[in-house]
Amino acid sequence: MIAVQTDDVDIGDLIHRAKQPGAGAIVLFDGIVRDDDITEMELEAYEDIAIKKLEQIAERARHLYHLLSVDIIHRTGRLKVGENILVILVSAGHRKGAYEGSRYILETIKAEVPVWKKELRRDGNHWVPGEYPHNTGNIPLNEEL
Amino acid sequence: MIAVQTDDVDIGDLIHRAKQPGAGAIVLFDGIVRDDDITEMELEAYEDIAIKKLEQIAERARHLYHLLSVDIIHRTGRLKVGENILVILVSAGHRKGAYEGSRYILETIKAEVPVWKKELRRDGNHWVPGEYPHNTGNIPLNEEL
Amino acid sequence: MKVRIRFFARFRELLGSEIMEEITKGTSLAELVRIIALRRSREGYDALFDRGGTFHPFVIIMRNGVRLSPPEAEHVQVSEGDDIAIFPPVAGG
Amino acid sequence: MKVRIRFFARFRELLGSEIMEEITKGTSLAELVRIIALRRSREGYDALFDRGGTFHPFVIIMRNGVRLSPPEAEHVQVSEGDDIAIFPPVAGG
Repeated sequence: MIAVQTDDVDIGDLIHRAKQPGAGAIVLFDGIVRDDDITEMELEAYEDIAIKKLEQIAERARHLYHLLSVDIIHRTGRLKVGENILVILVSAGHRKGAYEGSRYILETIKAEVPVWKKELRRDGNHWVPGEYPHNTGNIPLNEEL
Repeated sequence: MIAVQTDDVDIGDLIHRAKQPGAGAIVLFDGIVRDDDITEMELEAYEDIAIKKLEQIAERARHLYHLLSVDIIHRTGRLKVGENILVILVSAGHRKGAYEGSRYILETIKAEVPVWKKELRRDGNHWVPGEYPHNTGNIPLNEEL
Repeated sequence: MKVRIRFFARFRELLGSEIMEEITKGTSLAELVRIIALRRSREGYDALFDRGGTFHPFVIIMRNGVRLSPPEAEHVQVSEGDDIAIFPPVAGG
Repeated sequence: MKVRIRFFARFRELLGSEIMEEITKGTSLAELVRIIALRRSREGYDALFDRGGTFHPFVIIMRNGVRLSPPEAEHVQVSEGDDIAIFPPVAGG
């Protein structure tokens, strides 16, 4: 399952479905809204491109790390402290591929997927700056998604 | 929660409880019984030492990777294909500590915690050899646990 | 000739989310964005362009799902039905 | 003098899981395990010791929760109430 959505996701169900033949290791990354003096977080996506990018990243990770399954759910809209922002679930035969594949997916999402976060604070709102500021987005030039 | 037990564990509940103040990243590792031509897996532990070791590893990881919470559940007894063997759940402020802390815990468990696995196959049973054969267990010499 | 321009995040707040624009043939992508930005908000214009009127290097420009560099945006002419997106560095995850 | 010896995994299958043993003072840990292993199963003895009668280097020996090396096990004398555990390389996770 690859999705950009406002709804939350049932992680238990994702884990259940990731237990497929050959799987020995499952790694879940769950990025949640941290209570950095914020009241809420607002997430915005360039949805069509974000989904294409996530699908591309999942496919690349599957191939590079021999993953058996990849689920990526990126949420948008208003989220409260503790809510899931990004859920990445991978399964693999062995732990090495599962950990490395999961981390690869997360870092690539942070660099390449058009999503933005705004922190809503008591003292005003604030767009979170990208971690890859100049090489922005790392969306390759002139590449059809 | 640190445990060596025959019962399964509710991962959804662990995730829910790991969402504590300061947490921005949760990483779950779930090691499951892989269908390598086996019918079942039988796990055995030197329980008192295994629990002390898990507690020691959790404490070390918490300190080294600034983890906010650590849960480790290692199962024993007979497990079917797809069942959870080892569940490691960590939360941290940021993704780096969460991933690295999780991996550290897993590798240290594999090297230091007295647990053994026997594969039950149609063509006979087979003890899984340790991955750290000579430096066995890496349980330090002359160290009180 | 009709094209669609979308802005995201901070740029959306300054310039609006989606604009359908009627333009004359031969207009470059950068020129089109300059025209729209100037018309809508000085602050929005400054968020996208430097004093010389060229895109800040961190601005991401896409046309029909393909990313273009700021210099390319100066040369590329927009075509009927083009879908243009302009956004700041991504910060998801 | 009473001590408890526990074997795990493959060693348990060959030698039994838990043995309470009455021994004379001054017996070394290695000697105690040799006596028990020889009495119980030749295959079990060979799993723990080489032809010269010394522990295989991969055998893990613990006394009261403290790990001892095979040479240390030759010198350490067991004491009343000692809890000894002998096991192969760990393979959990």
